[in-house]
Amino acid sequence: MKYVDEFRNPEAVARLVEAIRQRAAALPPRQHPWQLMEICGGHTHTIFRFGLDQLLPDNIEFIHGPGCPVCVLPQSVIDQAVALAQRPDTLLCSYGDAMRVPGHHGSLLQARADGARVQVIYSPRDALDMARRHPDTQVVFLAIGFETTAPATALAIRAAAREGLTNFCVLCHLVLIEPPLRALLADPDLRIDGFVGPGHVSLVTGNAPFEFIPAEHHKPVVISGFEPVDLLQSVLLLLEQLQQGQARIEIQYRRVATTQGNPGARAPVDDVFEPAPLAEWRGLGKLPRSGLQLRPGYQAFDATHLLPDSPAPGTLPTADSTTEADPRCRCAAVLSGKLKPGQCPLFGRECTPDTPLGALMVSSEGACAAWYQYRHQGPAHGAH
Amino acid sequence: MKYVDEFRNPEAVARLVEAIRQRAAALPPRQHPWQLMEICGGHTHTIFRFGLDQLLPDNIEFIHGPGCPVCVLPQSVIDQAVALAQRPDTLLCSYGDAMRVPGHHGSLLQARADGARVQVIYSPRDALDMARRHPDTQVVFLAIGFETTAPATALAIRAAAREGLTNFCVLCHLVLIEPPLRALLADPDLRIDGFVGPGHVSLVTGNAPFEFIPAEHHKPVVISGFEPVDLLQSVLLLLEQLQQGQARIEIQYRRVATTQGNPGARAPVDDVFEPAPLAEWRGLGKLPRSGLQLRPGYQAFDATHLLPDSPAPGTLPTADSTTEADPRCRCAAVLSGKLKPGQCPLFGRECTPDTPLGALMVSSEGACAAWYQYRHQGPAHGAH
Amino acid sequence: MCLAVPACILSISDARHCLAIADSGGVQRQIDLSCVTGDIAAEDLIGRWVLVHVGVALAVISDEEAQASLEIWSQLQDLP
Amino acid sequence: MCLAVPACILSISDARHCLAIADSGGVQRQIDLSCVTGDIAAEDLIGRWVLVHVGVALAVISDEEAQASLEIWSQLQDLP
Amino acid sequence: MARTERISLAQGSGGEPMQRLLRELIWPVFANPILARQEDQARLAFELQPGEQLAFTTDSFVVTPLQFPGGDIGSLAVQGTLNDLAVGGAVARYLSCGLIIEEGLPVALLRDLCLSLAKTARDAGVQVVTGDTKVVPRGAADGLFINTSGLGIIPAGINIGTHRLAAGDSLVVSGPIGEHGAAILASRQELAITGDLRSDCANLSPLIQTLLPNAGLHALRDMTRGGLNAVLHEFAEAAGATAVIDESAVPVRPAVQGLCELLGLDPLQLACEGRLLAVVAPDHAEHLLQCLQAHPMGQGAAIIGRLTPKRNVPVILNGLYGIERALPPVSGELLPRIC
Amino acid sequence: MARTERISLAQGSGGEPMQRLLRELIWPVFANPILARQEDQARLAFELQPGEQLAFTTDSFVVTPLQFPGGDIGSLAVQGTLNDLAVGGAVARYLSCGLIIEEGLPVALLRDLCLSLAKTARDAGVQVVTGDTKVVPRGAADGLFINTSGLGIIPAGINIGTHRLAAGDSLVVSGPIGEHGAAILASRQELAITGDLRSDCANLSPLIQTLLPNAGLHALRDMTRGGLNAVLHEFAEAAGATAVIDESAVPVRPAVQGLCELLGLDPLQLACEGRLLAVVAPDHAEHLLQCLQAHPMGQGAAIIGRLTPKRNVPVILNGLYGIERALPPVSGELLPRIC
Ligand code: SF4
Ligand code: SF4
Ligand SMILES: [Mg+2]
Ligand SMILES: [Mg+2]
Ligand SMILES: [Mg+2]
Ligand SMILES: [Mg+2]
Ligand SMILES: [Mg+2]
Ligand SMILES: [Mg+2]
Ligand SMILES: [Mg+2]
Ligand SMILES: [Mg+2]
Ligand SMILES: [Mg+2]
Ligand SMILES: [Mg+2]
Repeated sequence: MKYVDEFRNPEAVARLVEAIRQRAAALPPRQHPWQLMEICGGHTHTIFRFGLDQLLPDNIEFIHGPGCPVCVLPQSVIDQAVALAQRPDTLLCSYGDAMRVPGHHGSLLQARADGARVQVIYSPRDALDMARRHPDTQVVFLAIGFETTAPATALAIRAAAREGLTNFCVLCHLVLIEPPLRALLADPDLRIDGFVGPGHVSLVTGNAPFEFIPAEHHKPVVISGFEPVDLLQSVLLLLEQLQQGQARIEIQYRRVATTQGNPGARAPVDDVFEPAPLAEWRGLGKLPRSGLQLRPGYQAFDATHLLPDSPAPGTLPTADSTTEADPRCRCAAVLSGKLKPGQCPLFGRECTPDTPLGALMVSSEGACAAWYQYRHQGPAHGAH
Repeated sequence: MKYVDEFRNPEAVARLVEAIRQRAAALPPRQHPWQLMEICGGHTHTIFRFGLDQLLPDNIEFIHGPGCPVCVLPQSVIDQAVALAQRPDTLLCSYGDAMRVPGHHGSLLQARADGARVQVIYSPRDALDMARRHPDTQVVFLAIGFETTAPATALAIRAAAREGLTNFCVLCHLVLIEPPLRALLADPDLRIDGFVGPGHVSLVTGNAPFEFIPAEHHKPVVISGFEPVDLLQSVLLLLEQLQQGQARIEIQYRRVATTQGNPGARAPVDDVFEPAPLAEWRGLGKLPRSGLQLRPGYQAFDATHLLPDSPAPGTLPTADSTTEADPRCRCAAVLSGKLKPGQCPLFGRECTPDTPLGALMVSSEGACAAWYQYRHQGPAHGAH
Repeated sequence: MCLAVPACILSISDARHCLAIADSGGVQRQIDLSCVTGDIAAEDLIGRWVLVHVGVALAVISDEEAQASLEIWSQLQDLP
Repeated sequence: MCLAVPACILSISDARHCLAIADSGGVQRQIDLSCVTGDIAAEDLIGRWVLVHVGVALAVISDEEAQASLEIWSQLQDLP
Repeated sequence: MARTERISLAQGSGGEPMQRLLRELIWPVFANPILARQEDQARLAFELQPGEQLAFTTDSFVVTPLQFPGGDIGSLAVQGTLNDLAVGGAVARYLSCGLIIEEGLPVALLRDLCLSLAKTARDAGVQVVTGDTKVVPRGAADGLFINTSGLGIIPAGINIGTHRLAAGDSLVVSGPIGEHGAAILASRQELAITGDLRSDCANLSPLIQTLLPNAGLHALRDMTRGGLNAVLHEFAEAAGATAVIDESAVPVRPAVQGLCELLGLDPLQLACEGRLLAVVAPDHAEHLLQCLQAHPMGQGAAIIGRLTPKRNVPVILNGLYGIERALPPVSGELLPRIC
Repeated sequence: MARTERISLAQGSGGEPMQRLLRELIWPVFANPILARQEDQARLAFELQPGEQLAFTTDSFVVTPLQFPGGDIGSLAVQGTLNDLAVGGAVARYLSCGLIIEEGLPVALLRDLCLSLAKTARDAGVQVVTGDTKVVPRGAADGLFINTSGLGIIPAGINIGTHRLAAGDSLVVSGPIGEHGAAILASRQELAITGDLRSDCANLSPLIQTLLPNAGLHALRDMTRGGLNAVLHEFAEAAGATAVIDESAVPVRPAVQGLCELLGLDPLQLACEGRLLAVVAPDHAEHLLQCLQAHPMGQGAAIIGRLTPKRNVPVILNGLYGIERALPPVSGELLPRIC
């Protein structure tokens, strides 16, 4: 596929790896490796799928960040989605990613097995089509995602408003990338040296959400594409900045991302949504102004009205929050690069992709899930 | 079964047949046989099932009357039921009998095969239970029947009103026995000599609907039970009256029927229903005051409100009436005893129980259907 | 029309709504007694036979009348 | 997060709602162009490549930048 | 979480959850060395002696409810297929088992039904040697459907079938009719009927083995959908004859008759799952009846009529009062009547 | 009335409407003298030579939609079962056919699907000798389910199976993978995807017949649910070995890859219905590959890896850049991803 195959070219990869090796060797020597956090789960996926971490020299290490909207989905949102799906007249539409995420009373997959109506869709527009085709069914779209995914949701809501569709609404858990990064970087023990920035968020937002990283924490950021060549180029660019003691935002993913982002994608979002005072994150707790909520003019599309104990309109669901299901969970330490997934006492034992206990085991993009699937299949095979 | 087996006793039947033979022989001689009309399809069923007509002497003949609520159901009511069943949120509950009756666009069975929601029930209470169990579904009960069946419908509607059930309503085609009998007897050519009265209507109504027969037409009526012994006793009683030139109402079915009927069964009907100005009958056309409609206080339970071109509240459905689907149909002549079913040119050819064209082929209680099933299986086997 | 079957009242299942369990030839179903409790209390119908149509008892069966009916034919042999 | 794929615009399927048919590696799906038609008319995107996420085109791919990106590694052999 | 453990679509995916379902539930239940090889096909070291024939049959079972008085879909799925082998004179040897499971079926129920299937097979001395398990989404099936196919051997010298039917033959049923159909109807929630109704479902092979030596035996059929009525029509048509039945000779249990009176149905149309109709030369009928009645499964057997030269209808009922009437074929779904 | 003629529940009742369905639609389509006897079981004058084994298999087919690019449920129901016989080295002879039809299925569609089934069987030289037809109410099935069971003969001397798998064996696929799964996914309305996607479904027997003479052939498997991934795990486990696959050697057509990129799926998990994995002694692998490539159905064949002595995981993928990673087993239903 164009713009894919070229960026997987083994020769390019080999040369980049060699360049990284040389550049890494030129870095000042120190005891622990240089840690680069890929913020986005998509990058984590590429790293594991192609084994990029194993191509890096010993003194360079990837740390897997919080940027997977599924991993950070709190149980309370799943609980609400399950409750809505169980309503007899309601069809809950969800991205496939959210189907396995466990709430307090099981996942959407389990709810469907128990009789709730749940439909996996690819695009918010597919949920809209469901509502159009089944006027007697209340269609609820479980809208999750970061800034990249918000425009599609906003466009669907605007289309529903334009058509006067009354049987379509949205259970909204759209979140923003900057607040969790700020929370992470506030940790005084954080050892991360540089950041691989999420290219698909950036092409919408531009550099804005990441500017505080060099500005306030003096760490470099490279906005990266998702193919191996992209990622390795980004690593190379980060190493260059580190070697030169620089800390600025660079864009590797220039074929789509710009400093300013895409205002055409932000416009529908700004029209339909406003920042929510608080949003809950699995593994991170509640973060102020970290989510989006429907503006007053779009309240009619808020699915929380259908819930029995509906919260005040316009607030993100926060009831009955548990940020971590199990106190032994070491997600926070893994997230901040202090522990490898396999070093969590639950890893591969109680916590597996089929029975995830922590946020990072939930989606195949989560650091622990990726580690489990590509490196191990359970503790019997040892920690590495 | 008690009150059933005794009344099928072969010895009793043999003695009754012999007594009838003797009594018939004593009747004044005449060219055509003495014709006794059993008003009720239930009697027709017993006659054919046990072959009672073949036990009668040659000068006594049964004529099969109009008393089958399914046979007389007009196509327009089926059309309405089908339209309601096709609504996505609606479940239509019907007695099994009405499932095969063809409307203009097929039967309820066909509608169900095409995707409409239809449930066969045994009692109106079962329809009510459906509404209770499925609060998100609009349950429509297709209420057909004569005076016998009206009380159960009335009780269900009263229960729904008491409980405040808003998802239960009734498509009502309850009809009365007297108007079609009056229409029949108004025919100056009618040759019928006496009537076997419908015991299960009578036990509700008492003698009232039949009093005009001896009074205005000087023909005897015997209210009869439904087992062979009942029917043959009734024939014997009719022959006695005929022999003696009498014409009065007698009750053979005294174990349940009385002159006054059951006021306890009429009370809920009077509470919920009132006579409708007009009702339509398949094969008989529109007859004044021949049906029941909901009283103003129970309008909320009228399913016709759900129909797109809902008629004025409280009128029986009469739109788009066709009293006979095919002009060649000879139902009227069969009903009045002028023709045997097999003499209709459509019988067993175009008109069969699977593809009924006339009213009398619709239900297994109809004269033509009974004739077809028990005597023939198509024209290939000849007319007898 | 109006298929109705004799059934023997076994018990009152819901006194408030006048519902009973009745047996017809070995099968049981809930039926509504409210049309036949004008002159007789529901409990007093236990053990009595009623005639049931679409789940509603429409008459209490008179055993005397039934026997009388059955006696007619036994007298018939004396017929002339 | 945010799986996005390059797709080539084949045709405009619904001009009023800014919908187009796009091809990704031989499979076609309807996508929404309304986020990328600020500077360019929908019809002018036919034959161009966009990046699609959950059915919405979020960026027009700059082929020049892509080529530039790819040239970096061919220059790498000259690296010290 | 006190969720009922339920079957998920994942368990039909071909992956690990499905392997686990097979390993933990399906294979242990059916345990035998042929199945244990986990190949795509059972490999049977079959031997056929000269004159022996292989009998092969299939049936899908779609009964609702899945468990009913007297049996369940698991036992029925074995009995029905064994009966289809047995009525051809075959000795059953091997079964296949294809499960189509609706997402959401409680795992405990599935296990019970599979155990019932396996036990019924074991009791009959047959092995389930090959199988298939599919899971379909909620609403795409009705709990569980089971297909079984059966393999058996028809010994040399056995020659029964519709080709041997002849006018004059006697018609014998092995017991009271309609009990499976009545039990199923009553079990359906919407009719809310209870009573002394039990399915007659049974493996007829042991009974049939006692009948095969009868030289006058012409044909056997288990009466399933459409009941006695359907088999009479099938046999009459195959023989080019008319079946004449003495209505009062047909055994019907009181509760079945009661249900039929209540709902306006005809017991002759109700399904059986453990009754057969035997057609036998008239001079061998008494002996066949005695054989049937001597067996626990045939105690209620009765001679109910005979095949006669073809008349104007295929089946005639001779009623209580000696009047003959046509018995029309079953014309569709069984619908309760109110009139 | 311009109604589409649709299947009604009456046609599953055992009565006249069902007889008519069988007489007018089912039997003519499958016409053969064994089925024409209309007994409850097929009677097969089977002969087994010494050393021959009988192969017996069953599969239910529940594919949605019923017709898809490249095939339909009817052709698939034959191909799937024939493939399960063929991978054991058997020559297929007879099929059973159990239909479970949802009330409301258009009769014309049912006829087309049955014709397709019958044609596929005829083209493969097998007869459908016994069958069963059930109709279930609307909402109790998903249009049509078909079960087929198959009978075949494994010639003397054929000995392939998982018992012969050994570390060192080469792994060979017969063509590009995942095409059936991709075509089915794309056909589903809710994803609204079109493209150059056709099911690979095919009867593999002719291809397999050309492979059986290869003395190094150890085992064959058609890759169905769970795709190549599932068969690799099954074989690795059965062999007590680890399968090591060269990721870039696995043939995947561009449109299948495109669909996978779009939906975040892995082609190794997508079902095939006309591809096989062959396991062969390494010194016979080249010859097997040539045999495959010489046959029209095996033109895209490729050696994709080998069995190695057991390592810490059952299946290892050797990636584009020479990095090994575990290939986890399919963990459930295929769900499209957005992240
Ligand atoms: S193994 Fe589970 S609990 Fe432990 S860090 Fe990973 S996701 Fe969290
Ligand atoms: S055969 Fe049909 S059309 Fe003729 S009289 Fe009878 S019901 Fe009417
Ligand atoms: Mg069979
Ligand atoms: Mg059978
Ligand atoms: Mg059978
Ligand atoms: Mg299988
Ligand atoms: Mg269901
Ligand atoms: Mg198989
Ligand atoms: Mg298979
Ligand atoms: Mg297979
Ligand atoms: Mg069958
Ligand atoms: Mg369906």
